Amino acid sequence: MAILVDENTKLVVQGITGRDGSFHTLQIMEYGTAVVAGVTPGKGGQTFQGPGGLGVPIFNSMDEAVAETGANTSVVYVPPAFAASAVEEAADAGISLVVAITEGIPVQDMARAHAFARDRGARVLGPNCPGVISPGKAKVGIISGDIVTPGPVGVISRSGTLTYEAVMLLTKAGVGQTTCVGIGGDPLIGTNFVDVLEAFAADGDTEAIVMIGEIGGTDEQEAAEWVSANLDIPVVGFIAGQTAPPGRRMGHAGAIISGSSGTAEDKMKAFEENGIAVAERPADIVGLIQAVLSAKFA
Amino acid sequence: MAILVDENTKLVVQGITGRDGSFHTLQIMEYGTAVVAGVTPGKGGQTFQGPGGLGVPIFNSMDEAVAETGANTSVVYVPPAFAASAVEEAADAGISLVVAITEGIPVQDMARAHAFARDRGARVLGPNCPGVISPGKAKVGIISGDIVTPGPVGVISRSGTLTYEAVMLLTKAGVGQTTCVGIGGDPLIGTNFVDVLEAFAADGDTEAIVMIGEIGGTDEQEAAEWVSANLDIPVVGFIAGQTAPPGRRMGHAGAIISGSSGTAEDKMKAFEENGIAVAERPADIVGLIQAVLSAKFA
Amino acid sequence: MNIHEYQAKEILRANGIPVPPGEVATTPDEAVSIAERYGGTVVVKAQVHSGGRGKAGGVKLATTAAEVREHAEAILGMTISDLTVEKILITPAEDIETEAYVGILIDRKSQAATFMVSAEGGIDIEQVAHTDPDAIRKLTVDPRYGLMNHQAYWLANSLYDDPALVKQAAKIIRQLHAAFTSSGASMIEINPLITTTSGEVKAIDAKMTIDDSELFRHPELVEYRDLSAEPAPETKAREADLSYVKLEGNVGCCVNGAGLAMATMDLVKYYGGEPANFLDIGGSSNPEKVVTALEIITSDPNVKVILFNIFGGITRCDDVARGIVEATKRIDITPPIVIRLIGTNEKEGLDILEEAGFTAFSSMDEVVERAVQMVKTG
Amino acid sequence: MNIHEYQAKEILRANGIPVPPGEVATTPDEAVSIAERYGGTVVVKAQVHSGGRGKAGGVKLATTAAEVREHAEAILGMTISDLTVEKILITPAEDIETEAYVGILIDRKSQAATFMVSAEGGIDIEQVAHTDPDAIRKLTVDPRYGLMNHQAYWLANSLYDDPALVKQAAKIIRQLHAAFTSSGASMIEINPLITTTSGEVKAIDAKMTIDDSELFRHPELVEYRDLSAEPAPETKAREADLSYVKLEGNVGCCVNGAGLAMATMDLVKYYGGEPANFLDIGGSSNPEKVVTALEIITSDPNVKVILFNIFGGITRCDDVARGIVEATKRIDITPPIVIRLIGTNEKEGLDILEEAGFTAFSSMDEVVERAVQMVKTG
Repeated sequence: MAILVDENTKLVVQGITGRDGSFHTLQIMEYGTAVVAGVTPGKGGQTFQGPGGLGVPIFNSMDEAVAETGANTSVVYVPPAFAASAVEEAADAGISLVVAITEGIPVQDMARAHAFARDRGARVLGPNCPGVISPGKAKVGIISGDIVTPGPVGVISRSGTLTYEAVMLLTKAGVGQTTCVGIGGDPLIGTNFVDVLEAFAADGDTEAIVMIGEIGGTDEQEAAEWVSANLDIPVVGFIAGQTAPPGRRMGHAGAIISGSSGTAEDKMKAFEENGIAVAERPADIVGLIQAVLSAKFA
Repeated sequence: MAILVDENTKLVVQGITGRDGSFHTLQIMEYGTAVVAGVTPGKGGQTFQGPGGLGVPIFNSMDEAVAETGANTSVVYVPPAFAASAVEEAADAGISLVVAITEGIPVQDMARAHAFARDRGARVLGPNCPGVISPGKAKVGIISGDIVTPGPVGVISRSGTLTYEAVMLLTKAGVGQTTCVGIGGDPLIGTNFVDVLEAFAADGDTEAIVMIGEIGGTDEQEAAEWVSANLDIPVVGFIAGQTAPPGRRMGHAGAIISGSSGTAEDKMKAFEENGIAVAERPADIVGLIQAVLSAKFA
Repeated sequence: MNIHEYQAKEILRANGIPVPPGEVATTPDEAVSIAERYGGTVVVKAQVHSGGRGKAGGVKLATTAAEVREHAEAILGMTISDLTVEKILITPAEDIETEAYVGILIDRKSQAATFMVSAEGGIDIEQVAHTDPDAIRKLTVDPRYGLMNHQAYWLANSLYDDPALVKQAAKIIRQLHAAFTSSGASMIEINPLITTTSGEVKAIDAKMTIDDSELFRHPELVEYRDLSAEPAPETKAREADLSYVKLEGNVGCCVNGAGLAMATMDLVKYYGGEPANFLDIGGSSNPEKVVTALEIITSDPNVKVILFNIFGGITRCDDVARGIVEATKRIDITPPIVIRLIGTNEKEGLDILEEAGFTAFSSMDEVVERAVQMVKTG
Repeated sequence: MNIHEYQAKEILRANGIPVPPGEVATTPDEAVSIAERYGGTVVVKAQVHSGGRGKAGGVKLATTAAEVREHAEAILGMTISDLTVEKILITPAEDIETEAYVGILIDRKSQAATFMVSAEGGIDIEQVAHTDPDAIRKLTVDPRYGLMNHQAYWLANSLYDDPALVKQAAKIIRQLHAAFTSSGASMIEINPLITTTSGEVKAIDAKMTIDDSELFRHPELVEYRDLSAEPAPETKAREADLSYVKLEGNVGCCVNGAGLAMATMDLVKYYGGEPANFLDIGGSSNPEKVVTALEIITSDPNVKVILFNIFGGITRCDDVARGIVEATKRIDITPPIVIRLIGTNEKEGLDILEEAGFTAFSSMDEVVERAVQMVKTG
């Protein structure tokens, strides 16, 4: 099994004719994911040329795209000024998972979009996230299909390239993944660690979890407590930003130590106190995961 | 039994120190209803002098009033400019029934207040309504306690004085009431005919219902269809405004025939088609009710 | 409160909606000089609170000064739905390619502002809603979110295929929503919303109703009230906080409460009479209000009898009785007065009336039947 | 983007919040002339993006021109939290009766703007939140409803007992919310909000952060950016759309992705080195961006080695390789460069590097260990 995306994913790409949208649509289609529609206002009726001569119909609105194709998932490659509106449009059209890749969406825009998506019962992943991939099943977003392989480990991360690093190391070591989820580097994200942990807990096939956090906020601390109270699956954690100074934004809008809150030290402590093995370096993740997996099957 | 208000009603009067608020609080208390608190911003700490030396504590906010007294119902005698906000405050404080007497609240204010009350799970009666009285049990609003008497008939009306007329005639004829509900003359009201009919249907003691409508909107038509599909209790109806010209507002903001929609003729037709006996004059209500009651017990 | 087309257009313009220029004239001379300033073909439009101005001959194209004068003379002073035209709007004629309909109003059922748009313009929306509902796209604006961007596009997509037009229309729809909320409207209709041959989207006619309950927030809109479009007694009633609507009958009605007032009119008809008016003196009426009410009723020469139907609740019977007595002292009332007076402070009220020589009924049917009888017997 | 107190006050004033007057001086002469214009006692306040200005001696009362000059001379040029004071605000001293705290910021957990208010003003709110949470009243503003009137009163009720003060505070709280939303802020703090002996509520200090992602909507706020308060390399990075934060070490880091960039810094430390900076070249970096990144890194004289850690995803390895080669041609780079380059278009990238005489690692640990070693061995 897998979480969030799988063989049943029917994807609409919002902003399919843009530079990023068109590039990644090709990659997503090459990975074998069903891209059933694209949306770009004003370009309805055109066709997006996918790999191998596959054409994807383009619609003016999500409403039409969903009505015509029965899509259940969307991915947003829309510029920041319009991206929150695209998330709202997807939720309003009945999409159940909206993956928002766009970075730099105004926070107040996203506050409303998150509220609206909750009201509509839609899950938002991101924004400012690399998306999600269930190896061998479906890829929605920008995580490369080349570095993943099917297997028993679930991966959750606030970061893009750091996820690649961890996943590549796992794959090289022969440890495959059920699903790799990038939850995003923004302060207001639609799906947090606990949400994804819950999904992994309900997934029959995930036998261990890698959780990659970073400075800023207290999402990791809450996740650690949730793990300790609710989860039977072993978790290995890593926190980026141990050397980050307070009060400075480290790339991600959400990666900032405010006052004394949100330090890597705090988060690592919370992991340890709640039974989550902490990797000192990304490279240590592999050994720790192998240890918990073999302990499980010992 | 009774609906909406009864012996368990613990009432807060919003705007208790105003002219209308203080006058009607006395009447409500004289009827024996438990007024546990009053709210007037800036007058917190004072005491309202009720009849017989009974003092009612005044609070600055609904939040405090509910926390201190466990009130479950409020009645709003606040001027139009602030009344929608008072409804929102009551709903936010956990009040389950907010009776809004005020006339002339801006419609767009009420649209938001109704949405907020729905989100908070509070029922709003009104605005621009005379309130509700369960004879012998509780009175919340401005319906006179002198003209009602306990008995088996439920009364629902969009109008104030016309309700008095009908209820007085019933009482004079020896036909008592479970509860009399004025739903209000505004275009956007929180509780409509169907809502009250549902409550009467669930009330064990209501054996017949009087439904008094007027021109404007199609609430009566929908109620008629609902009665026909769902209600076992006999209903007698009356519609005011058969001689009203189209396009003119007849006192109530909601009493206006727009184009060809909302005429008395339409509503009376809907009543007849759905098995609701239509009274030609207010005075005919009594005979029709007596007929359905005696048929029931024949 | 209904406002005129030219006023509604001022509000739309202030909210950024493209509306062609226009100026109001009250004389043919003014009309000609405005038209000459614009040059080219102009439209001369009657400014009255009524639909169907076109069919009534109140909207005319004019290409020459002589035509402008001719139409202005014909339209100024003409009667449309009982209203006399006192103002005309002169506006340059547009090069119309298509006509659409865009409206927003407070919808009772969804308890929120609701858009109705249709690619078929110049229509009677209510008519189309009945005969061809699929030609209308409807959207309720959730008051929690306001009008969302994608919703404006969803509406605009139903009007046009050309993306450039859709974009303009979506913007106009957002601006219309802003105009609606910021001016406390209960209805705004752009009909038609046109596209020009050069690809612009514009509002060339507009109707607008302001929620009376919002006027306290908008002193600038109160100025828009056209007293010449309102009969003098209604102005007087409004200023005294009474609800009054003139009708065609001869039984003058004075009632407390809107529902009871309507039921009283209906009962007049039931007993074979014709009500002369709707009049609700409201809840907490004082004697002075009753005096004003009687002044208004007696200003109608058709009134043959004056019928009071008072069921005291908040209204106190003694206040009403005092008002009646006071009015008979102050003004010369020719028609006979019949009174029904029960409820709060009933005894005190009856005493006051008795002392002034009036008697009162306690039943609504009795008093109404008596009033009708008095008209019939003269 | 942090803005200065005097700028935040301009925004608050524009939203109707009572804020005492004030003018900015950059020289003692200016300060004296402003103070003389106000007359009476004034406050001289350092304008730097830092808390704790009072404790650092950056806020002084002055009653005479000589005192104003003395304080202005002392404060201008002083260093507070590594920032040099280049501007001072001169503002009339207020007659303070009480001090309260009112702040609003985007809260991650509730995913919405959240107010925090406290009757204890002049405080460090974070500190109080830890030690005495009951002294703070918190309210999350539901983005669906905005700040409701009763909520503003609920907050204000916790600040004052006097109804007249509560009313003023509730209004200020509503205005603060309007300022927050209309300027795209992520944080505004009024600390303290004072009451004067004459019963007025006023904001006498303010801190404000604008959401960088909102700046495209607010060109007028972009003008508020104080380039003198930002190190030149950070300005350059921002303009090139790079994220750069200078640190104290000597291993210059150039990484794609914020998480990987932080992890790289951490790994430098793990292997016994000290990172010289955080630098994220972002997703779709082109060669030109890499050149700028190298210019920025080499402008730091502490840097002894330059470490590239690139995991190509959206970023293409060949683009980065081209940028490195281009930079070595255009600028004089003294520190040695060590490179890790894997992922999208890895082969093409490695070929370009090889041709230019570079070799690359494929493991992050290897490249970091090597970089640290190079620093140590000099």
